[in-house]
This record gives sequence, structure tokens and C-alpha cells, in this order.
Amino acid sequence: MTPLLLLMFLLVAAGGTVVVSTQDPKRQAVTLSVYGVLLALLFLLLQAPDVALSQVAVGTAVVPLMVLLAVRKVRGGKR
Amino acid sequence: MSVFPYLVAAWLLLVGCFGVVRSRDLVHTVVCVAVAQSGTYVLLLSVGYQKGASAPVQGAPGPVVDPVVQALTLTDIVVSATVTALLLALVIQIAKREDTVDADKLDELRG
Amino acid sequence: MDPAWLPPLGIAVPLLGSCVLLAVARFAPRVVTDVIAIATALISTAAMAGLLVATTSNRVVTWAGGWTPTQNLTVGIVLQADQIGAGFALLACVLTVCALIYTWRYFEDAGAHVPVLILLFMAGMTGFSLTADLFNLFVFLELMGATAYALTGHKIEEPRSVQGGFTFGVVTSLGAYFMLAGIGILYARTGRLGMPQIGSALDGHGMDALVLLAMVLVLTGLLVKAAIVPFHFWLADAHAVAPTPVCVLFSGVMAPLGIYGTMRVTTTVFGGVLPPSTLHHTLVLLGVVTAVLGAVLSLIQRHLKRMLAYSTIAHLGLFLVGMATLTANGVAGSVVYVLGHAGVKGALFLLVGALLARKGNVDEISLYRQGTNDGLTRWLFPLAALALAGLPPFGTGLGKAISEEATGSPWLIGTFVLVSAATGGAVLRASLRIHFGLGPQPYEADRDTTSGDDEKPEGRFPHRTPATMLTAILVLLTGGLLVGVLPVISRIIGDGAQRFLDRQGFIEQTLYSYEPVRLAELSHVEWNWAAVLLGLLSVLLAVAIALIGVFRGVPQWLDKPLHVVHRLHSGHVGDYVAWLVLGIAALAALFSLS
Amino acid sequence: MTRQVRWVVFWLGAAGFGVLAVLAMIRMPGFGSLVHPYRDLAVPLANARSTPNVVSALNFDQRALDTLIEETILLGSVVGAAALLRPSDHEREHLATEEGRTLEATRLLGYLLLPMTLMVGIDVVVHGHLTPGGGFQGGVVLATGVHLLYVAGSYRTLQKLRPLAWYRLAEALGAGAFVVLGLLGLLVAGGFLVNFLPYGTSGDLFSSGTVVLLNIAVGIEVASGVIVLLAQFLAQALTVQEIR
Repeated sequence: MTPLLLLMFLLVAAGGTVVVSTQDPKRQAVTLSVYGVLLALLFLLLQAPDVALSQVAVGTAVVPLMVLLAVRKVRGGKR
Repeated sequence: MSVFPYLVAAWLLLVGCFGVVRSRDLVHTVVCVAVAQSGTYVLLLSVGYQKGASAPVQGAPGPVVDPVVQALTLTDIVVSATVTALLLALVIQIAKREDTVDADKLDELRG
Repeated sequence: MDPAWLPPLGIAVPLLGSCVLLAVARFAPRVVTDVIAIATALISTAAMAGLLVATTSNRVVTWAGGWTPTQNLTVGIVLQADQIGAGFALLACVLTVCALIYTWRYFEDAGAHVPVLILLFMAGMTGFSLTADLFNLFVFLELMGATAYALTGHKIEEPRSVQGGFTFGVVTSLGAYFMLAGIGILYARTGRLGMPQIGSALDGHGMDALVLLAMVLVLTGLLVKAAIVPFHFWLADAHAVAPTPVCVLFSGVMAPLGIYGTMRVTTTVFGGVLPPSTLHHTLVLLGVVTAVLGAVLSLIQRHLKRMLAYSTIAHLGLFLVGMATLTANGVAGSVVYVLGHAGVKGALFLLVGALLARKGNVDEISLYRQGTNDGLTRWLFPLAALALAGLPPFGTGLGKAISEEATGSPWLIGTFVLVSAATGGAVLRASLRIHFGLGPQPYEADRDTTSGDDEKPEGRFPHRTPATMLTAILVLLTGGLLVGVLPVISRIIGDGAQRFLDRQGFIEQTLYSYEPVRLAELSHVEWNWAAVLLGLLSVLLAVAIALIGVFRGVPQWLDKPLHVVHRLHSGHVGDYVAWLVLGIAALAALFSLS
Repeated sequence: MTRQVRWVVFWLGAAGFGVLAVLAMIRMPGFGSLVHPYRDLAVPLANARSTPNVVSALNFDQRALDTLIEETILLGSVVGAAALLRPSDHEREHLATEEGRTLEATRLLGYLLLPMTLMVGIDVVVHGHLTPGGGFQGGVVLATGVHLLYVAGSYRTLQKLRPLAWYRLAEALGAGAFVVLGLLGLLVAGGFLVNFLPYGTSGDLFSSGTVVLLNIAVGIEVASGVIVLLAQFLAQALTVQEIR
């Protein structure tokens, strides 16, 4: 395993942990988005450009956007 | 060292479950479920990796990595996004009905 | 027509039907969308009935995309139908037709959301019954899951409904992801995805920690669907809140499909590396615990739909015990039981739905003496309750008796009798109070459990039960009766059970297109005196339990232990996921110890 | 259950799972191994059908049934989310005031990016059988592109340029087209989802048989599906309000 791959795996493991331990969902949307980028980079290194493209489109754009909109609605309801 | 990627995958699955168990906010719960699922992406793609092989596209010279797991992961990603959307939709409705998204304060269903 | 066309049609027809529905929903009046939905379900039913007939002579093997293997190697996905698989697919279609008839002009629903979701759900169930590819199985599982969460939470006005849907979604999704991880590990070991391919590849390797982990993970996903302890928590929360016709599908076929998947995978994929005695002991233990816990919880409910849901958990445990005998008789008995149970339990859910539509309440205590003026339903309710306990000649009674005989152990027979009596007794108790006003006015002491008071009525029919609802109830109850009465059904299932367990034939026919050897031993799936007597014993016990419940109530000394059981079922998604993780570890421990 | 009990249950399970996972994973084939039997079957078959992107060959030809069901899951989820997020009896849609002001530069950037994103999306869809990407990835890019309007202009502009009924129709038609192509395979070539069209020359736009058509069908379905899905969430966050 190349050092670069090793580093990427470590970053992904750490990234997932950070997303889980971010308590505030609004900030979690941001960490989730960053985590999505990390995953996409790992997939590129693993020679999976198709998957990386999907991950960028879904994991860093659509899903975090939905999370943000949900947080906005949920918080708005609590006021 | 060659088991490390698989352990990362197992870690992500477990840490996602940990997050769900600890969560005090249902939106947070949904994101943790998504993190758990990302463990399966890492597992699948690691299984299909081959040292020195290139991406399975465009008649690449030499060996290519396993395209099957990539096809499976693509499906997996779609499933993840759709499940996340449905769960978030449910959370929005829970927030409207109950004025809280803290699982500890929801006790409509018990016994 | 080549029977190999039928399995893909069972999947494609509902998909096409739901696309048409979605496209026309904007312009077409309500009647048109209802007709399209029912017609689609009927066409699928016909296709699956044809498939069942075709499987009586042989397995039907279809390679999607035309990728028939050459020298047992292929890249394609295989669909394989035997009598049991085709039977489950047919059951899913028939119940869908009943659910759609029941919902005739029932939901106020502009976009035809509900019929579309129900049709997609049906496609997921038929595909799940017919596929013999492990990843494809996961995909169908997710299709069933995604549509089911949405259907569960459909009554967005009700806090319980959306909560039940959410818990259901989180727990079954996580279960499915663990299953996918297991599939990934199997792929790493064998480089295959089809069940026959993985099965024959594993035979050479033997069992080790890696295969054990893969097996436990794959089974986790399936056992969560099957609501086996400790993966059962979500079921009551989801069933209690889903729209009534959807409950019919959940209880009647979706949860039993989890058992079917468990058996399909353990026998074909792991049949060569897993000693049958290990599998037998583990599954019997899981089944008995599930059955007993489900029966106890069913007895202590006052919310009628939750009562029925816990009774489903109890029956799922019994189905698993029957299957775990790994004999043709046991499997046949379980499948007959599943079919009879689908009819009877479906009818009971719809009867509760009719109560809800008229009184706006599903609480046993609040409804005391409220149903004394009901017409036909007043008599159908206790009849269905007795059928649930195993009244001959209902299919439940026949299936229970054959399973009991197959286990051959007095302890297990006792479990079957007591558990079925308890679930039937619980429902009968409710009916005696509601429809016949027996016993003293029940008092409100129990604060541990959810009451059925705050449910919103589904549809508005205060005066009488509409004919469509009554039709669906009668069709289901008659179906449950016919399963026990028509010898042709039990004969097909008996033959199918042998083929279901014939692993060698399954692999040879799918991969090498060998003609199967005609199996000699025929299972005896029919009524005999012992079966009738055991059925009557369960019914008597059920009546006794119901009468004790009505006149005496729960004894004081049970309060404390029941309180603990209640508190375990907390409705908290974190609790359920903690149990899920513990369940994985426990499953692995059970398999490696026995 | 109290939090304490919950944690005991979880940690017991996690410890068991962890031990088993470590014991099992050391028996996995090493990372980067050379043995991939399924790949060795799939790659030559993909090349024989003029599909250089083997992942697309797997998704739309060899294991097309998986993708059909995957797209059905998407369809079901969009319908499900629409059902769950419908305005209830006590709610109505109401857009109060325009939210803040967008900077002119942002607005310009959005309008410039929009056509580019749409071009990229279409490109990714139609070349799915040749280059990385395909119907799903391109569809999501297209859907995201349309939402640049929200960044650039306003929610009102987005609403005007986003006739949701049409997207719902397009979604149903895209999903239906996949099924119909599969059924045509059954009628023409005797098998569901058979790739029954001529494979053409590798590298051409119109090659690889039905793969390119299925990619386009999925592209239409995903793009409209994701637009409808995001529209539900946007509506909830911005316009749906309880009547007090």
C-alpha cells in the first residue's frame, strides 16, 4: 500500500469520526460535505472515477443540501 | 498492513452505529446512518483494488481494478441518498408534530 | 409462452404500472387511477399464478439480460423460482390486490402516491422471492424497505405514524448495510455474487472466522426484516401506525419474507460449510425466544394494532422453528402456516381498520361495549381470533400441526400450542370486551404501554362498514380457510419444500442446466387426528386465556417482570440500534458455540 | 431503557463485533490482490460489446437488473418523500418575502455557470458508456445545475423555470423507458433486459447497443427525480407554513 493511500484511508476514518462527533446538525452538514470530498479522493486513488463522480455529486452537494434544508425547517418549527 | 482498509470499513460501520446510539437530534441520527453506510463503500472498493492496475475505462493498457465492486458501490450510493432523503422527510414531520427532535423526549410508542 | 418469461414479468409489470399511474395521476380522475392500480396487481397475480403452475414440474431459471452461463461461468443475474419462491411472490400479489380493493377511494391522495408506493413495494417483494443473486437480493430488500418507510409514515398528521416510520427506517437500513458488508466479504472470498456460485465456491474453503462474519452480517439484514429477537423492536412500532391495508402486507408477507430469505441463504449459500445441526440449534433457539416474547407482549397490549403486531412477531418465531427442522415437512408446515396466517392476520388487521374507520379508536379498554351493535364484523372478529389460535380446518391450524409434528419434540410442540393459544386468546379477549361486553369495565391502570385512543380515523364511515372493506375482509378470511381445506395447495407446497431444500439440484440446475432428479420421498402435508386434536387444544386454551383476561385480569405478581419487558420496548431508536449491534455479536457467539 | 443500560448493551455488542471483525479481516485476501475472477469475465465481455467503460457495461448490460431496481428505489423515494412532505391540512404554501439580496457578482456567476453545468451534465449522461460517468452522475449534475438559479436569482425565478408537474412526468417517463427497453429485449431477443441493439464501433457515440439508451433514460429520470426531491425540501424550508 502506498503512503498516499494509507494517509487517505486514515483521513477517511478520521473524517467519519468527526462527522459523527459533530453534535450540531448545521455544522454537521459542513463536515459531511468535507467527508464526502475525502471519500471521493479515496475513490479516485482506488481507481474508481465513476464512483468518485457520483460521490462528489451526491455526497458533497445533494445530501448536505437536504440536511441543511431539513435543519432549517426543524429549527424554524421550534421557534 | 494489508488489512487496514477493511478495518477502516468496519470502523466506519461501527462509528455510525455509535453515533445513532448517542444522538440527541434526529437529523444527526440520519447523518450517522449515512456515515455507517459509507463503510460499505470503502469495503467494496478496497476488495476490488489491485496494486498497479488502472481504472476500468477507455481500454486502459494493462490490468484494471475490479469494475464489479464499482458498479455495486454506485448502486449503494444511490440507495444511501434516497434513504437519507426519506428519513429526513420523516424527521421534518416529527419536528412539526412533536416540537422536538430529541429521541430521548419522544415517547409516543412504547411497551 | 416460455415460463422463463414469467419471473421478469412479475417485476416489470408493477414497475410499468406505477410509471403509468404517475404519468396520468395529474389528469385522470380518481376512479381511473384506482382501476389502473388494481389491474396492474391483477396482471402480476396472473403471471405469478402461472409461474407457480410452471414450477410444479420443474424449477424455472431465468438469466436476466440473457447471460446464460457457459461452463458454469457468467456475469449475469439469475432468477430462480421453485414452488416456495413462486408461492411467496403469488402471496405478495394476492395480498396487494386485497389491500388495493380495501383502499378503494379511501385515501385522499392527489398524486396517486399510495397506489404507486404499494405497487413498487409489491415489485420489491416478488423480486425478493425470485432472485438467486445475493446483491440483487440486497437491492430488492432496499426497494421493499424504502417504499415501506414511506408507507408507514404516510399519515403525517399523526406523531406516532412518523415516529414509527423513522424507527423502522433507521433500524432496517442499518441492518441492510450490515448485510451488504457481508456480501462484500463473500465477494472478497469467492469473487462471485450469485447464490449458487458463492455456494459452490465456498464448499472448497470450509468455515472460518471470515465466512462466519459474512454469514452473521448477511443474516442480520434478513433477521431484522423477519423481526427475530433481538432485531424485532421496530416491527410493533411500524405495524401499529402504518395505514391498515399496508399492515396486511407487512404482517402477511413482508416479515415472513425475512424468514424465507434467511432459509434460502443459509441452505444454498452456506449449506456446504455450515453443519445442519449448528443451524438447527441456533435457529430453534432464536425462534423459541421470539415466539415466547411476542406472545407475552401480545397478551399485555391494549392498542389493538400493536397486539396484532406482537402476535405477528410470535408467529414469525414459530415459522422459524418450523423451518429450522430443515426437513421437507417442517418447511412445508411453515409455509402453509405463513399462508394461513397471512389470510387470518390480514382479515384481523382489516377488521381493526373497520373499527377505526367507524369509531376512530383502536383501544381495547376505551372500546369496551362499543361494538355490540356491529353486524357481521361482530362475529368475524372472534372467528378470526380462534383461527389465529389454530382452529381446524383453517390453514393456520394445518400449518401449525405439520410444523409441530416435524419438530418431533414435546417441548417444541408445547411451545407451538401455548404461543398460538396466547396470541389467539389476546385477540379473543379484546373481541369479547368490545363486541360482547363481557366482564367488568376494564380499568386504566397500566401506564407502560401505548393506548389506542389518539388514532385518527382512516376514511370517514361512521355508520356502516363499506362493501369494499367487507369484501376484502371476507376474501382474506376465506383464503386463510382454503389454505387448510384445499389439498392441492398443501401438495404443491409439500413438493416445493423438498425442492427448496435440495441444494445440489439448485446449483446444478441453475449453473449447469442439469435436469433435476425426481425426489422420491413425499412429505405428508395433510390433516390427521393428532393435528385436529392439537388445533382444538390450542383453541380451548385460547378461550380459557381470553376468559381469564376478561374476568380476572393480569395477576399482581406479574406486574414487576412485565414492567421490565415493557420498558425494554421503549420506542427509542438509539436503544434499538444498540440491540442491533448486540444481536450481531450474539448471533456470532451462538453459531460458534453450537 | 436508561442511557446507562443502552450503553452497556451497545458496548457489549461493539466489543463482540470488533473482536470478530479483527479475527475475520486478517483472513481477507490482502489489499491489492491480483485475483478477481468476476472482473476477468466482465472486462472481455464489455469490450466485445463496444463498451469501454466497463462499469457502465456492468450497470446497464451485465447486471442491468440491479440498476433497474436501483432506479426504482429512487423513483419510490421521490414519490415517498413527496407523500411525506405534502402540506398537511393545517398548512399552506406561502412565500413571505424575498430572502435577502443576492450580490450582483454571485448572480452573474450563477447565470454563467448554469449553461455550463447543463452542458457538462448532458455530456456525462450521453458518454456514459465511453467515459467515467453515466445517467446517474449526469442526472445529478443536471439537477444541481438547475438549482444554481436559486443561488443566482431567487426562489421565485426557480419556481417559474421549474414546472414541477412536467418534471414529475419526465421522471415517470424515464423510469418507464427503462422498463420498456427491458421488455423489448424480452420480445425481440427472448430475455428481459437483453442488449438487443447492434453494438457498433467502440468509441462511437452510438455504440454499445442499449447501454447508451438506458443511460439517457436514467439521466432523464434522475435529473427530474432529484429536482422534484429537492423541490419538496425547498418548499418545506421556505414556503410551507402552518396556518395559525
